[in-house]
Amino acid sequence: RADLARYVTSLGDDALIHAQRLAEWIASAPELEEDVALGNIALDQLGQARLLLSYAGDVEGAGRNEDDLAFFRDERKFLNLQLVELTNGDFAVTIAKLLLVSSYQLELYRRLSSSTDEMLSAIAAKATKEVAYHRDHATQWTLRLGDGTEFSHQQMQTALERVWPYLEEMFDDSWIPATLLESGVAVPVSELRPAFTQYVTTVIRQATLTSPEVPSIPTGGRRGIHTEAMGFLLAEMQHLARSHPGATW
Amino acid sequence: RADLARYVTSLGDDALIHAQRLAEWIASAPELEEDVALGNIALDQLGQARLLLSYAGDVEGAGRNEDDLAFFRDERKFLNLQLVELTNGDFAVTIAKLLLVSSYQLELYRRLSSSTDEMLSAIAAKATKEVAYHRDHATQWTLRLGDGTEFSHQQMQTALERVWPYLEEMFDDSWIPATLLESGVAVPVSELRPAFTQYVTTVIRQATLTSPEVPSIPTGGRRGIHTEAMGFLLAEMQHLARSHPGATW
Amino acid sequence: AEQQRRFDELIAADERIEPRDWMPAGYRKTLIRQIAQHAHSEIIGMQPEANWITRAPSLKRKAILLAKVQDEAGHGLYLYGAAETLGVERAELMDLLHTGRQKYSSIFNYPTLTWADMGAIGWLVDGAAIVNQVPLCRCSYGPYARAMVRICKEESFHQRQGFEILYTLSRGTEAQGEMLQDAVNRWWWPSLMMFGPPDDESPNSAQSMAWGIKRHSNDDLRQRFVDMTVPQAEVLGVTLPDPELKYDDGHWRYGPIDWAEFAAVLKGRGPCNRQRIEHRRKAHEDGAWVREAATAYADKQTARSQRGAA
Amino acid sequence: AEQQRRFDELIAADERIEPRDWMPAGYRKTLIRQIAQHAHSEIIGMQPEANWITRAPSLKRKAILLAKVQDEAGHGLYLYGAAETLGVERAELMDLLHTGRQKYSSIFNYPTLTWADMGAIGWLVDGAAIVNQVPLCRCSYGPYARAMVRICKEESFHQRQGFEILYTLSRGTEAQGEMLQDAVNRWWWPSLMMFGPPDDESPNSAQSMAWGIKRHSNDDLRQRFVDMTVPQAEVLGVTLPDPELKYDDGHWRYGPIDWAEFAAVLKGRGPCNRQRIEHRRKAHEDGAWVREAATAYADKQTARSQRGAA
Repeated sequence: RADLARYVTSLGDDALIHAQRLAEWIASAPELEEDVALGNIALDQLGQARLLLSYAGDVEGAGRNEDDLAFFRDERKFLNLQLVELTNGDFAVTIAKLLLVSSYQLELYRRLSSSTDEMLSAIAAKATKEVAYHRDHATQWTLRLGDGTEFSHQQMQTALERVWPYLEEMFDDSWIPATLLESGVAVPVSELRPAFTQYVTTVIRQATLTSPEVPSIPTGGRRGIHTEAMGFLLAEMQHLARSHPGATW
Repeated sequence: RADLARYVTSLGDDALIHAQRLAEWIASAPELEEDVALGNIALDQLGQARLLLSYAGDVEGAGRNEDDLAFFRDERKFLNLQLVELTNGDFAVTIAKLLLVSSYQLELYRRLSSSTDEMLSAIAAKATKEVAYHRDHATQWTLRLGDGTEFSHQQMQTALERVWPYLEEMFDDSWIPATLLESGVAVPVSELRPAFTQYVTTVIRQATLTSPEVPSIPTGGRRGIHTEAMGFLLAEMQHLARSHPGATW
Repeated sequence: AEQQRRFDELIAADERIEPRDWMPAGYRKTLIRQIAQHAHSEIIGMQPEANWITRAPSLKRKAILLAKVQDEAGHGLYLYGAAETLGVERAELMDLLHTGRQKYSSIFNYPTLTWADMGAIGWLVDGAAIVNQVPLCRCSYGPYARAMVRICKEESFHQRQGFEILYTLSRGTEAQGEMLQDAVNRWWWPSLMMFGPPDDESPNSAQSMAWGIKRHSNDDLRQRFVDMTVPQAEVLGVTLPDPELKYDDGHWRYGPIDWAEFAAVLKGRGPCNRQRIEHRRKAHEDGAWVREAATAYADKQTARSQRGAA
Repeated sequence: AEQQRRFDELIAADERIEPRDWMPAGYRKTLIRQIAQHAHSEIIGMQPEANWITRAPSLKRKAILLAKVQDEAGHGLYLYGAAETLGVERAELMDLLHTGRQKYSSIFNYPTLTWADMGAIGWLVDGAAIVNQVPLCRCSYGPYARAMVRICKEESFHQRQGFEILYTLSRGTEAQGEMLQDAVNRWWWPSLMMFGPPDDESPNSAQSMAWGIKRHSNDDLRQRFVDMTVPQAEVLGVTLPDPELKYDDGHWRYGPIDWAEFAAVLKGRGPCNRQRIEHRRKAHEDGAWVREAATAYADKQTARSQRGAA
């Protein structure tokens, strides 16, 4: 049970922190349509986070709900990929993040749709449709920026280089409890890599960009090791809730 | 007593929030000497804040210490001038803020050195020497930027225009309890204005700049009305302390 | 003259003017200004609420607030769309906003200082907006009227959510109760100002009424809002910051409004005027290269498909 | 040859070489590189700690931390000053740092994740630095030796403050205790790596020893640090993350160090290498116009005073 709770929390944290970053764009996007689109994507991610964290709390059985997990855990207990917590940077960096995260989530949720855990499979089935749209949105923008102006091409290429070091972590199986893999509850993320790589490299090539050849760096989000950006994100996100412990909103 | 506590808290909050903003510069200043100098000024302001808030807590008599006041008050209870909470902007904006704040504090502390409240007068006497250095530092940089390059001149002029709308609030007496003025504990800030204006306009002129003619805007820091930047500053400042209520550090 | 008669007949019959119909230049100009101002208000109005999305105290509230601000972007899009039917480009209108030549609702020049402000904006600001806007659903210009139908539906949803935020606070801790009262104290008067100057100082109203753009006077709408809101304040257990407020002859009579404050904020001297426009302008400027890239890409695609077709 | 003999005599007599003295090119080059790297480490080392100043959990701790980071800027200044006595400009050295051609201590490529890291850095990182640096107070090059005397004094003050942070945590709540243990787990091994590669893989050490720049081997210093630190860990009640740690023949013997990790971080693949350099470079670039203004102003002042004197 603790294993399952931890696994589900990891996926929930990916969605939550990604939503938090995307939400920073609202009222600051390059055009109104994009305020709406990024808002939609943030809402989908937040919705996934709520389902996953609620379920994680149920599985854990210690009476914690989604808000307890989101607002009253400390940084070292958050298990999201470092990629999602990186600061937004410019629009190209945000799109590069979205391309990687949504491509990853799509493969992952697709496979998890046939998880032997019914709740997880139901959440994943719903989420698959959502992230397919996210990936499509990121793809369209990668093409526009990559194959747009000379300047946008350069920005998008730089953006890919910025996020690339955080890629490796996505496909690391070592944090997934063996029991969950054996029972068919969890998915070995290493197996998602070929499909992910094929999709992403095709998009990058079509966008006249090149897949960066930068080395990955030691990450460790799944073990609660984060970047220095994470603490500030959490301070902002949690301050109000923590200022009124036990209050209802 | 409540009046005095409130008065001292206001001055303490000016110093605390100003210190917090200045501290953001450390490791990001234009040159190493300036990391050291801004660090010194931030330390002085923080020192003043600690003395003032500790004293405010004593006067209040509710058992609150400096940390209770700094970390466990909500935004609407902070009584600092809005000027000190404004985001740092570029170096010129920081210098413009420092010029105004230190010129104000110097006149204020000088007068408060002969406050009939002994503790306040002692704190003010110590602080007077410190802020004289701050004002000198701000003056030197105003001259260098104003009478430096064409670009720096423009930046400094723009910076003055950015902070100017927050000037009026400094000299508003209306928040100071009449009893404190009558008993010679507090200083009518309106009386500081001539000396302040003379100093600041002289520096500005000498720096080949012009005193902005922009209208002031409704502020209200002394009534706990802040800018939207304040909430983020407090979230960052208070998050850790609030996450461990009652802990000792 | 024939066209003018046809136009007058449609107005008299309370029918809708459509984009293809002839209309007087003044009617067109008034509508463009009003719709644009309304669109700008939606866009600028995103900022005070977006300010709290990352800090919302529960995930449910975060989702609701995010959806709300996103709806406002959508409203902006409908409204700019409605304005475009009158022959003016969105980019042109945004430029008028960014350069301060067109206004937006002054209410958004006040800062949002606490979470309770999210409730107060929903309850009071959206509440006032709805009272203002419901009659616009019957506005004589078709595209505007239809946009307003959709907007009003969403606004009343937002208003209920705002009330619910406050209601929850009113049943909460002492600190939450204080937060609630404080927010109401700060937002009450600015909300009343949203209906515009008193009737005897509202010069353009008569023509707008004759054209079927405006249906009720500022003071009438203001009174309607107050009458609607006072009983709700009682449910929340908050005091409205008006010592002169009293029930009289079927209406809640309110004290004098500080029109000097209204005028100052309108002239740019509100607490956040500069911040709001700078934020808007920065988003627009930072996004310029992205919009250019999208255009360049679209042009390339068109060229490619033409080559493909040839 | 006469000069070389004089130099060798000074070294042999354990006297100080001063800037005006002749010195071999290799000595000068080695010193410049070492002092610069040391200066860079002070400057880059400000970042992981500055990261927590705005979030320090008490005003006293905030003041202490701010003062500490400021001291590091000061150390950077002394050290660049010492390097300048060897005929190299600070700007030049900083450029070498910004372009990655000179290194800084790898320890600063790890992130500071919790408040306890402020304690762990003080206790372990400053502790290791002191063990490394105390012998440098007797370094053969005078200006470096004198800078180190001053720096070591402040460092040992910082180290005590770091220990005190951890000691307070160790007497605190359960959450504080966890934070403490976690920080020690993360910083222990990187601290041991601060002494550099093992003696049999440290090619430059022999020459540095001969020149009186280095006084003890990497492994000796590392052992000294471990022996000093283990008893302190007991006082804190923390477990050091090394199952092989055991007392033997007057020393605490430690398990194998992951030199592959050390090599990777050194080559730029640590968690924060890129971030640290980009931060530094951005501060430098953002400040360029300020430094230019200061120079322009100083030039004008000089010109004015010359006109005045003429």
